[in-house]
Amino acid sequence: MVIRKTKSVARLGAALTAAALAAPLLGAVGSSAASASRIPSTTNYPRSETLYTSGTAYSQPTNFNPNDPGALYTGTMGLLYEPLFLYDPIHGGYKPWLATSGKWQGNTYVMQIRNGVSWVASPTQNVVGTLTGNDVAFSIKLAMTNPTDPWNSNVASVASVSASGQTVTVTFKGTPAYTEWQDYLWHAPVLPAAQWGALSSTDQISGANMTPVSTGPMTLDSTSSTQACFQTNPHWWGAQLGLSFHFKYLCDVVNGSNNVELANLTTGQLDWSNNFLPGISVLVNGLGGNSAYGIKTYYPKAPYMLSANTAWLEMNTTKAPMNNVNFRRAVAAAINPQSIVSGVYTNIVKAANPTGLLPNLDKYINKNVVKKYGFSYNPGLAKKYLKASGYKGQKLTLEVPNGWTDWEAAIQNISNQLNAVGIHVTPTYPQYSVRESDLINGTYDMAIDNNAGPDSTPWSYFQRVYNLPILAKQGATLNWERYTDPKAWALVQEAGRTPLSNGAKLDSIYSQLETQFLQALPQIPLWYNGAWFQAQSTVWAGYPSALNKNDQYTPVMWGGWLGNMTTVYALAQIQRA
Amino acid sequence: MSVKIDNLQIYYSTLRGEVKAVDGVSFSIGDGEIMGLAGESGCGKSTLGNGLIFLEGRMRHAGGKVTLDGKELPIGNPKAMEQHRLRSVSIIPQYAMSALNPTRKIGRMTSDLLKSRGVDYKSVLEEFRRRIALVGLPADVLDRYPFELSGGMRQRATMVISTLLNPSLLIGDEVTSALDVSTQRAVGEMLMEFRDRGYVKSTIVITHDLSILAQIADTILIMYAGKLAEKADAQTIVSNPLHPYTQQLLASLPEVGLRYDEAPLVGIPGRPPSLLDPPKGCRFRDRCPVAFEQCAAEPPFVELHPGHEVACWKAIQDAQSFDEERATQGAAR
Amino acid sequence: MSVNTEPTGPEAQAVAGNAGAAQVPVPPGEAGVMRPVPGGGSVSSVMQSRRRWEFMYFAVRNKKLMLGLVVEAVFVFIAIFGSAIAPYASSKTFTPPGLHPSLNHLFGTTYPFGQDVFSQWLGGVRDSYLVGALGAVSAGVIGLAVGFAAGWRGGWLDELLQLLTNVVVCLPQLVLMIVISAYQTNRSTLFEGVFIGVTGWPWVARAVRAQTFTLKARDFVDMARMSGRRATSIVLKDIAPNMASYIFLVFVLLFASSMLVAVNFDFLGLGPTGTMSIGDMMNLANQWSALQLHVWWWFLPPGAAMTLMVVALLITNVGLDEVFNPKLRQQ
Amino acid sequence: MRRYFFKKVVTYLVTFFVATTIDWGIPHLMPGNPVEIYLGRFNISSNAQYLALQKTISQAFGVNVPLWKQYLDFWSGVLHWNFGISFYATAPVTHIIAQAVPYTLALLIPAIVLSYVLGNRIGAMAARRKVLDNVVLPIGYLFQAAPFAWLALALSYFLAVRLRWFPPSLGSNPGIGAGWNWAFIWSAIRHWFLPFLSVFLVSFGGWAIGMRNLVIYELETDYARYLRSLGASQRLVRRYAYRNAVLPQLSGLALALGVVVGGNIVTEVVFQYPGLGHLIFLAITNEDFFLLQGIFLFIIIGVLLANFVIDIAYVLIDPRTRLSMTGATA
Repeated sequence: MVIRKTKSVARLGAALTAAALAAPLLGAVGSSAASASRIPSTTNYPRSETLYTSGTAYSQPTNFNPNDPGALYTGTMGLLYEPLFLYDPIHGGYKPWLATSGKWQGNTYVMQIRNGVSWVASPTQNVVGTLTGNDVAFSIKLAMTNPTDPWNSNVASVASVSASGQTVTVTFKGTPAYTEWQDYLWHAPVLPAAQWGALSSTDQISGANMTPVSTGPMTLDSTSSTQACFQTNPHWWGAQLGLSFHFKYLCDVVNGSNNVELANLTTGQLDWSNNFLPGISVLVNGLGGNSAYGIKTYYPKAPYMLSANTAWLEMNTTKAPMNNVNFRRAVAAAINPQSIVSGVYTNIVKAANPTGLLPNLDKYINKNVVKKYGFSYNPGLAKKYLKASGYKGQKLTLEVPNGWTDWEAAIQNISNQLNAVGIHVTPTYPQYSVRESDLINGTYDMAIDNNAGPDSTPWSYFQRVYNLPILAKQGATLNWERYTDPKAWALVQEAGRTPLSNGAKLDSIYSQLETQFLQALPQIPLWYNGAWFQAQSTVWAGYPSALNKNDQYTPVMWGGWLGNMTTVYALAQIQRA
Repeated sequence: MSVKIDNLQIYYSTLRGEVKAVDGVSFSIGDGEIMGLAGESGCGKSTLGNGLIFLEGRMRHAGGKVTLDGKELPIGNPKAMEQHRLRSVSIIPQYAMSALNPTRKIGRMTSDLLKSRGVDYKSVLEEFRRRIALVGLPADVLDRYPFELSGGMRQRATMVISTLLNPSLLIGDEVTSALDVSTQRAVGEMLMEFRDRGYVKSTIVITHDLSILAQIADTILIMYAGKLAEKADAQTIVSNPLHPYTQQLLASLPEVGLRYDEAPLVGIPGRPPSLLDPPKGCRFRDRCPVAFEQCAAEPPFVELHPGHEVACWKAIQDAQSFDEERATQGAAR
Repeated sequence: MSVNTEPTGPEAQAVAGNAGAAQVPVPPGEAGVMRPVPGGGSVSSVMQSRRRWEFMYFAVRNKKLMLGLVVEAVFVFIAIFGSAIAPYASSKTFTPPGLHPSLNHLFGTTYPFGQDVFSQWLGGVRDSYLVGALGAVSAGVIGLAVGFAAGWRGGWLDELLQLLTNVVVCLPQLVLMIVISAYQTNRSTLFEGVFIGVTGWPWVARAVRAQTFTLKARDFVDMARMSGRRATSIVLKDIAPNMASYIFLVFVLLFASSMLVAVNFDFLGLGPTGTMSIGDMMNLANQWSALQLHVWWWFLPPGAAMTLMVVALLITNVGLDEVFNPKLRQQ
Repeated sequence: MRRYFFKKVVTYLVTFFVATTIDWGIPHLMPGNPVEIYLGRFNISSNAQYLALQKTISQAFGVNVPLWKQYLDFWSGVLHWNFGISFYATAPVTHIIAQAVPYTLALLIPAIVLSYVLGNRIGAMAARRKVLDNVVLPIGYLFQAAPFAWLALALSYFLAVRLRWFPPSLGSNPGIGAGWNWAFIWSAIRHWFLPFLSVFLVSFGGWAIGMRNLVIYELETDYARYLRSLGASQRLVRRYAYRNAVLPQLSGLALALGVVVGGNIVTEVVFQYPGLGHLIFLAITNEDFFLLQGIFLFIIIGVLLANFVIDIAYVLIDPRTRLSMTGATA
């Protein structure tokens, strides 16, 4: 995670479809060069009015299309475009955003769209229209009709959409896919029907959209090869919720390496960093007698960070000895995640719950099941399981991508622990693409992976674990451990078609899945990677913090967070120091 | 006597100590005389020759006097020596073929050199051209780079440049060593021509090659281990050498025209003594087939016959017995 | 007498000039070394033994050579016995991490891993020497072979080899390294060293070619040739010995440059996998913000060791140069 | 002369051809194909989608045609200055390179020129002044021997992190947009200085030592001895020595270019200086082989051109080379 690459960013977003990827490649030459000229590239922003952020973008701003999660630049979702609802992972529940309410009425879902929301053009900040139900209906229809739309699969069960004034009615065919629809509500952007309708179907999905027309709290002001800067939108509707931004500009800077980000943060050139910065726990507490760095984190003490995704030990369950459940149990009992948490991450991450479900899904975790079937570090037990597995001393490899130094350190640690109980494991460090191909093609023994990002239900987590069928090439980031359990997969599908309001049924399904998971251990959850956040308090104050109830918002600008969780609330809390 | 050398000592400093390369040498050269200086490698002949014009960093003038045209030559004082170089003493170096700056045209280099000596190039240009023609070089040589000429041509150019200001003493260091027989002769003849035309007064030709000396030199001086061994006119040295070293030197030449090499002489067993700490007495003693007790003392360099000087007890003895014989005969008569 | 047997121009000149080539410290002024040794033409055994003695004589009295060798000897000792004197396993961790240098941890510990820097450093020195030796040997062998062949044969072979040399000069080593490293998931130190050698020989070839040209033109080689000896025998028995001192200097410099190239590779994460080299240490320190966290003991000692090792080699080289080449001996 | 020139041009063209062909091989020689590598970085939620994507992207990369056609397409791209699209930055490779080139040139040109000129001057001075020599020699060796990465780290740590005289990284302040205004220029200069110094010092050490040794050798050559024997002034002898010593330094410059470029990569990585070197690093870590291919092609062309210019300049400066062109006269 030191050089974390684009992967983790892209992963956090929703699924990507074919054209969304292909089009920027085919059309990038023309679109980015031509339209970029309308956004100025040289502007100096007064420090006292500008919030500098970093940690999301790994390459220069060339795209502000909210339908293109793989290529869009930070801020496209959240600062410019907005979804219908937000998800609050800290307190649970959804917050009305562009929709003020939404209700299931049998097979239909009826939404009220917020009044007084303007479509504002960048960079002029001219109001060019008003948000109506039409815009929402247009957006949903686009996802339904264009197979390359990233939310196409989320709306697969929608039959029709109609809008009347600010009311939008969505009708489903048969049993609605409740969970996937819910994901649509807080993930997908609402697009301006007037402007978006005029675009070609390719540009609707992957045009560079360098002069966005949007509803969000800011407008795009300038781009350069190192940053994109936004200006506060005076026409934003946030006042309806008592929200407004106290900075005039926000510049999101393309990521440098950790040491650069750390230097920029400590010297006050950067206010808000979502980078993985090793040693942050030292700086927070002061270093070498210098406690005046003024660096804030979400928690003032370990683990400092909220949890963002689960790091797994992935095993190829089609190969011996990994196909033996006792062997997998032996591995699980032989590893002490705590030694990685403290030895590699200096306690800025947390050891994972045995189910691997993130803390925000705590209410779905059946504590009794965990107590009964959960595993913990116990080398003695590991040896017993190993004996029972009939392990014949096969030599195995454990892969992480070359250059991911924290993971490299982690698997050295893990290998030592596994070898200590008699499992012969050698750490290897292939190039990222080689490891990726190993996982997709099932040509690996063991690997560390973290493709289970945050969600509002455990559904996508279990989908990743149990998805069937297994192909020769598991191209999607699903079931890389190649574990076949049709019963569990049926349960996952059933959960997806259960209304979220039917808590009892969902609890029961997820308890069953958790039981299955802990008994068979298709994956071994190890630790939760953090929602890395560290802020500099010399220019701005009021950052997200667990300490104050008013500041308990998601402190992350990553894709899937900024525009979809409560990060905009957090930004509205920021004031001059 | 245009050149007079008096008990000259030139030492070489090395990490092991001082090498007495030229250890008390006295001789003189007359006007218009070409003197050959021969001896084995390391005998000090090159040090002597070079020392007369340019003492390099490691060489030290340890004693003795050099007089040129009646004035003492300050060979131990580089600064004072500077003005004498080229004007009164000059040298055709051993490396004459590579003595010219490869990246400067010959005319330009000469001009640079003369300018730095305070001589107006233009004023000697005509003479320069004439001499270039004299040594058989084409006129456009001045506009050529050294590498555009053959080795022999470069050497001739160097000879002209070195003698351009008509020095009183010219030192030719191994000028013929790298040449084939016919070119050797040509170079030798050129040296004589230079002398005849008065470009130089006295010439010292340092060489391995006794045969070329026999052709061009008026006198020949043989050195051994930093000391003079024998000096006589060329004919005498070749036909009637007195010093056993000279005799062996001549004997080791398989035929006329072949020179002996840098390697120790095949015909003479043993090696020359170290000049770091030279032995007392005759330095050739260890290798000398006729050495006897007296050789433990240093032999004087004495004139045994008119114009024939030798440093050898045996030769002295022979000469004495010859004289005695003659005296006896005379008495008997 | 032809004067054109010596190659002129950039190829011939490059030999010496390259001294300036930052970081590939090509023979500082082997112009002199290149020059035929006086008397080298007909070496009798007597002379040879005398020269050998003389060499030793000047060698032990050359301060630069001795200083260079002493420093080098210290590091060689570290390289050989490093793992024996290493106080800890280089992967062993200590808490809390980031300890300052002390008697327990001479160079402190890393942050956040808490590994003993001194122990890693010892291993890094060893790996560097290994890479240096492998690189020097492979580059030396290829460069000598190509240079000899081109210089000796001349003609079309020379043209072809020169072209090859030119291509290798212009191809960034990095390009090849990246391509290969994608294939070689597990790269060894052996691989790295040989790779550096295989891509780093061109200047050696150029220099040797020029040198062979000049030697070829000299009498003793002509004589050997006239006596009907085979080319390889002449090259090996007559030319090579005459270049021995030069070849030796080339090896010293190749050694130094190979180590430096390896640091670059390792620093960019292209080095051997599963080892902890000097470059790896600096790479990790940089990536883990050792600068901002003031963990200076993590990145200063490895680079300092490398600098010292290379300086010592360069000084050794100059010292040897002075010993081999009487003109340069200090007065 | 014409023959020589022709030969040189042919040599360089062949070199360019071979180097470019190897460069073409970068994405194609990589294990797996670029499409899979590309797809690997995104989160794809169904396997059907993956297969569909594979098809589309293959088309986008032009890898769905036979290899020989890909090769020809590549050459046509090279000739049209079109190196394809960087999938890491989702922008044309030439576009990305164009942004980075000014930074790299701003580092390399002053560093190379200044280190060469000053190194040669000071090295030549050291060759004849014992006191200066005693200072220049050890310092020169230290700089020459220091790994680029280490010197950069050390300078960054002491001058930027500790003393805070200079910013430790980046090409300019994050908040200042690039443009012709004083705020940017001043910020760019402050960011430029440390990386420049690193590259400069290492190169400087090399040149100074090289020049010192060469001048010492030149002063020991036959022509220098001859001049001294004939009483030429020290000035003349030194002038000749310097002039002749500079010649091999010049051809050394050609050989050094590749090394400096390599060192520059490391330096830019340490300082996160937004030039080509840093871009190479990003391309490596992101496995963006098309970008890598473009940058290397750019570097290959640059190094070849520089070598060619030096070769030609050398011919003009060193008369000896002209001889080998016209053939022997003697």
